Amino acid sequence: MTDGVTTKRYREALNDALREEMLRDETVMLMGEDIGVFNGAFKVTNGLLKEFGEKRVRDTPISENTIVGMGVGAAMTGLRPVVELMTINFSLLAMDQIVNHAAAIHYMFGGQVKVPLVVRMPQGAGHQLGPTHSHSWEALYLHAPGLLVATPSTAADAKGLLKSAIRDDNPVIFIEHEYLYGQRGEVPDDPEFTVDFGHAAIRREGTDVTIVGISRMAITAERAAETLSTEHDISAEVIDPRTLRPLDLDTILDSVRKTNRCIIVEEGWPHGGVGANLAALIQEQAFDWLDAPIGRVTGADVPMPYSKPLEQAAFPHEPQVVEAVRHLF
Amino acid sequence: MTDGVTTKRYREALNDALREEMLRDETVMLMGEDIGVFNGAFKVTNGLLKEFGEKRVRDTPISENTIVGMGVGAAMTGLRPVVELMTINFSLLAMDQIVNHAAAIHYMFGGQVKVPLVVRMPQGAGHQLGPTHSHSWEALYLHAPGLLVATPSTAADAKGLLKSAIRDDNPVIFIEHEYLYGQRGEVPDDPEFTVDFGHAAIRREGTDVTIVGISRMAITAERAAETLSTEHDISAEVIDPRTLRPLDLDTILDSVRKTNRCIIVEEGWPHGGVGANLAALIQEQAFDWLDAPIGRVTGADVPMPYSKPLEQAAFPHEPQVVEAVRHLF
Amino acid sequence: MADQAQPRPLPDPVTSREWLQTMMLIRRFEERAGEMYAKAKVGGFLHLAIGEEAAIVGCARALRDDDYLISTYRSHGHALVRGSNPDAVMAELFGREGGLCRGRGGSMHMFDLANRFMGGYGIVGGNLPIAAGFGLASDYLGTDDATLCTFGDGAINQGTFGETMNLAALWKLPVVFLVTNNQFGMGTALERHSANTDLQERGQSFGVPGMRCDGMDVVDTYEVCREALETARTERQPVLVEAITYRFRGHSMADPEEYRTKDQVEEWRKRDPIITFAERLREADIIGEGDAEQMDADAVKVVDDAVAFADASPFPALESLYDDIYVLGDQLKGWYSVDERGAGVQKGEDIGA
Amino acid sequence: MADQAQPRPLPDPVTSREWLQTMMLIRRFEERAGEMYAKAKVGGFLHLAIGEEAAIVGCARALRDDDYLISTYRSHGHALVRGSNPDAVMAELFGREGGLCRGRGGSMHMFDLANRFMGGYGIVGGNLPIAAGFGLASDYLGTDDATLCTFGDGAINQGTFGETMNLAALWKLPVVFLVTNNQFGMGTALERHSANTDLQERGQSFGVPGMRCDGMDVVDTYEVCREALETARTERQPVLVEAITYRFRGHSMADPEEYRTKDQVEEWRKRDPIITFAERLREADIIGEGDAEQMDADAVKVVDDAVAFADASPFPALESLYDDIYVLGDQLKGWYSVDERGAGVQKGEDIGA
Ligand SMILES: Cc1ncc(C[n+]2csc(CCOP(=O)(O)OP(=O)(O)O)c2C)c(N)n1
Ligand SMILES: Cc1ncc(C[n+]2csc(CCOP(=O)(O)OP(=O)(O)O)c2C)c(N)n1
Ligand SMILES: [Mg+2]
Ligand SMILES: [Mg+2]
Repeated sequence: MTDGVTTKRYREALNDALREEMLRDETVMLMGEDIGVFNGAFKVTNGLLKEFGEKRVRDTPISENTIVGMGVGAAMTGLRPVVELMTINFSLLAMDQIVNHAAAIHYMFGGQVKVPLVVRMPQGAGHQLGPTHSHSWEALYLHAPGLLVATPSTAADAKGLLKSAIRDDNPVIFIEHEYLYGQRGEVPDDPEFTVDFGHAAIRREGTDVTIVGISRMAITAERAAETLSTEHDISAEVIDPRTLRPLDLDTILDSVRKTNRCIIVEEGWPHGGVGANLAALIQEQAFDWLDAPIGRVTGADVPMPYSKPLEQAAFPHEPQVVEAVRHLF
Repeated sequence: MTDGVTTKRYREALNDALREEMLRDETVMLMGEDIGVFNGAFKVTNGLLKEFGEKRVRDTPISENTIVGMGVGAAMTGLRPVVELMTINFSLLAMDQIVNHAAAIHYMFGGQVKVPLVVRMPQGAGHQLGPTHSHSWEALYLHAPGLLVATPSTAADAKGLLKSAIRDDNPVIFIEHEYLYGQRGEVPDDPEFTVDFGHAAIRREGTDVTIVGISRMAITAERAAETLSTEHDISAEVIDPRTLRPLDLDTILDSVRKTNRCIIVEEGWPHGGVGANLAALIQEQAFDWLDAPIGRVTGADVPMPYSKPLEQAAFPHEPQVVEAVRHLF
Repeated sequence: MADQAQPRPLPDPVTSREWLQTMMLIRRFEERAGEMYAKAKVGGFLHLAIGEEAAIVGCARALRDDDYLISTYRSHGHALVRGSNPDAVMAELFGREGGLCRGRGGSMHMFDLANRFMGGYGIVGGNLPIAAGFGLASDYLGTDDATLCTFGDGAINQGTFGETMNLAALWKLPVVFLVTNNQFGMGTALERHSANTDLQERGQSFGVPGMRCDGMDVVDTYEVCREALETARTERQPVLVEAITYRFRGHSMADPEEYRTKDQVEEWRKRDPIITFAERLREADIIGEGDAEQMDADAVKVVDDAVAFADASPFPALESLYDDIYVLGDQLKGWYSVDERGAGVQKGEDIGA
Repeated sequence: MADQAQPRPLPDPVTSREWLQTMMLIRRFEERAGEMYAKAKVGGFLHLAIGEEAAIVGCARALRDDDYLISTYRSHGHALVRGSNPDAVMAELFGREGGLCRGRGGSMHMFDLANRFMGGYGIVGGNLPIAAGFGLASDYLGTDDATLCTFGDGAINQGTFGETMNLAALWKLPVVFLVTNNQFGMGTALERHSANTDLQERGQSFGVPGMRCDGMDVVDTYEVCREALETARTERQPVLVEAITYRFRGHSMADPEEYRTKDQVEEWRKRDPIITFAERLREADIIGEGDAEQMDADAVKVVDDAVAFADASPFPALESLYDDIYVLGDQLKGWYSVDERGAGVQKGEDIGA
């Protein structure tokens, strides 16, 4: 047990988590397109094939539905598969195995069998990948009971949550972010460091408004809070839920009951998004504490365009968060 | 032009809509599993193969993703395909073609080509079909820009909206309901009768509370309103949005600004559901008019169990709606 | 497939009788399930495999106890042949707490881990990747367990078929895929859903060799599956087996069967797998006068008991609605389901009379 | 595939030159696109088909003008060979309003309806069902247009492949499926992703006959595709063609190419489809001294102009963000997108500097 920390990139932290869990438990194995010889489309699995060999790190054909389904089957019969889908957009091909199978099996078979499967995949816009490669889908996975959903925004959470996900006995949808892969953060050295699901992180304390940021938008929210503090004398509390199932609503409610105002920031589409869900829950549970409508800053309600200025306009940045907060006062 | 009405079942109204549009436009054609020789799993396409022949009414293999994708391609090159998926649960297999293709194509190709495709499918619980056959997914399709989404709850709307959907140049997700298929309602005889998208129906006027009911729950809401009126002296206004994209939010907002209270009733899951979306929008737009938190009555947050009492407990009935409304006062 | 004129030799008398007995049990069980459906004791969809008993018993008896069997929504027989308690299977149909899946799954979603019956699945084609996953786990863990995955002729057109064939062949998984060709996917006849109706050929493009068996003949089905399982187990090579059979009943309970003629059904009924097998056993003196009748009476008795058990089993308590959605451990906190902590009205449980 | 020793006869000189010219244009265009990517004029993923020009030009030239061509995210060449304006293709890469898709699609999503280039698609395997849909429409409308659908060796493992093969064969659709076997799906070599590496055989189980062509030889590709299209068009029978080729560059721009050896790349580069075809034309006296150089210079000029055009084309106006999500008609009211009427802050458009 050591209490040091090391600065790592988010992708390295994920890589460490995978390596450590593979060392810890022989039944942990990886499957995915180009995770082995190619070392991963986003290099998260870099070096793991070399270290663990073809049995435990498996390049797959391009067959999303089947590789997830194989993960389901293998998880039912003794393995702890971690399946990488190259981006969350392609997970739409695997929706049937994820929702109709992975999420339902424990329940529909009366609790007889578990599905300790992790499906990892990145989401997010900003790299001009256009309408088939840039969307954010956490709201979809949040919707379906039976799944756990993680959306880490820091290197430490990426590592700690992935380790928890792998050890967990439920199917976990683990949503990474393409922009975050290169970001650095301090990660505890302790190989037993994990982050529990269902514990929101308060990234910054504040008194005037609560800003909830999902996935990458937790970072954007923090930056906006800084600007609000220095330029507008508004003290914002920033919360990153870290997992959407289970959801640590209590931490959010406590904050809103203190600040009486709330803005939710997400990259995905507004209609039926995570923000809509949180807004509905917060106003249900903390109606009398609200001094203003709960605001949302979301991705634009469009298929993501390729062209850079359009794309930049189509997902939230600090100025919109600042603007949305100021609008509440 | 005639102004008579005839009482028909919802499924017959749909059948009429298909027949009339096929007569009206030669490019309208149907594809789906067992829609022809078998006359449809729920008999919506009854008799159409006989009437129109194999060219226009096509039984397909069980290949959801590809039959939707063929619909996309055919729609891009001159046809108006109406694809039936046997239930909405199986549409998860076709999510990629629906979202990454049908919804995106007009936008991502700069408006060069249209996708006048209708994907019809029923949803809903109540027939003990268990966790792979009973879910409601309107919240998912509502989420994705590029799709139109209809959720008719009466025979007349079923017919009028389906005719509009077939004539529309956008991909339409047309969500029917298994329970409603057998329900009767008055349907205008006029073959030019259509129902526009984006026009909510006020099913019952009231002054004390607004109840928004989605799909089958519009009917449940109406029944609850009756009970509220006779037994609890509460005057409820009942709104059926009829289409979720485009959404006639104005009618809902007008009502809430009058009643100052709102309950949304849906059959689907609560997290990230339609109700969450409407609650978020309503409190954003009508915060100062609200005297109580917007309430939601939703399906239970579980994979749908088979056993009858459990299943009945897992989706909303009138008593819960009545209870939820009374809770607001 | 054995030459029609030269039937495969029968197994030993004990085995032969057990096969017949099991086919009879499945038949009687399903007939009764149909009756219970008519009485509204059973709800939802009820897909009977009446006519397909030889395909079910033949393939399952080719398995070792540790092998995995995975099937579709038409799987009462698969559960029974694996050794699931008929009481629990019937109670599952009744939606009772004593059911195989505590009433959560119903007819389409049977499951019995203890007997390595790895489930019935309601999504056509959905079980193929899962079966490959079992094969992967067996391989990874170094056991020599094999997996047998049954699915229908209609399911062969799902994308998962091609994906799974390729992966199973590429990774040399010990899985036998058994396509139960009962001539129809719902109301769509084989030649109306498949361009190539020679289904055992359908894996060849992917590197999966095919075999065919007479699914109306329990011995032939057994022998072909045994050989296929042997190949899968020892040569680490998936095999696709086509069992030619027929379902005597409608697809599910409400089926006007307009897609086929009465004559066709009658033709196939002449090859009833139970009657023909009983005849063979009689000819071979493995059963004597009155034996078949006794065996049938035994089957009926088991089914009677199952119905009695099911009827006596309570419905799941409403408080159990949220059981088993998640495996709850120590470390996980927070709201798993909105309903756990929402305003009472969100829960939906406390419905009125 | 023609015998290696006996190359197919060349087409007439005008045609031969046009093929060479077009291959050169595609090559120069893509090289320049790569340079523009390095200069950050082009963003996103940029998949070059350098090395695959013969497969592109050969198949496209076998099409009639009214036939449909549909491709993948690796489709600059497919747009160009169909007659798309290089200016507009380059402007699309630059994300400009003057782009083929007004900058909405980018490199992976080209589309040119006027030239019946029916698009590049970013989802591996996603274009196969759509191609079948074109075939269905052609058939339904009684035209004799055919469709040619290109996809990669990696895409052949998607579920849509099997589903589409079966449907195309069953419904006798006039579609040629061309699998561009460039030996890799990203970094995964053919034999590591496919159990059966004989890709032209992959449709046989579904009733789709296969043919193979030398995708490094524009004439062979043309002849085989012509024959396949003839079959599709007149016999109403889909055909699967495998074009054996190689991409000389990485999968996308950032690719360390650790999955293959430099030697292998060098071996294949010796068969460069442009150099070898130019040589044949020289040997056949179809081009003379300096002709190839002139053609190349012409190609470079077109590309220069395209870059100039693209650079001069404005970025799409921010106000156009919501254009073309929906086809707006009279009858449709209400909120199509939340953002149209939400509080200003929801829109996300007005970002700061
Ligand atoms: C993905 C999916 N699509 C459609 C259905 C509806 N459905 C249930 S059974 C069936 C026919 C399947 O036929 P086959 O595979 O031959 O099996 P059989 O019923 O003959 O045993 C269909 C279309 C489904 N359950 N799942
Ligand atoms: C459904 C889906 N899965 C994964 C990807 C990521 N991806 C893009 S290209 C590619 C390799 C495709 O290989 P191949 O089909 O051989 O085409 P090539 O790139 O060689 O032209 C992959 C895995 C994707 N775009 N879509
Ligand atoms: Mg069948
Ligand atoms: Mg390739």
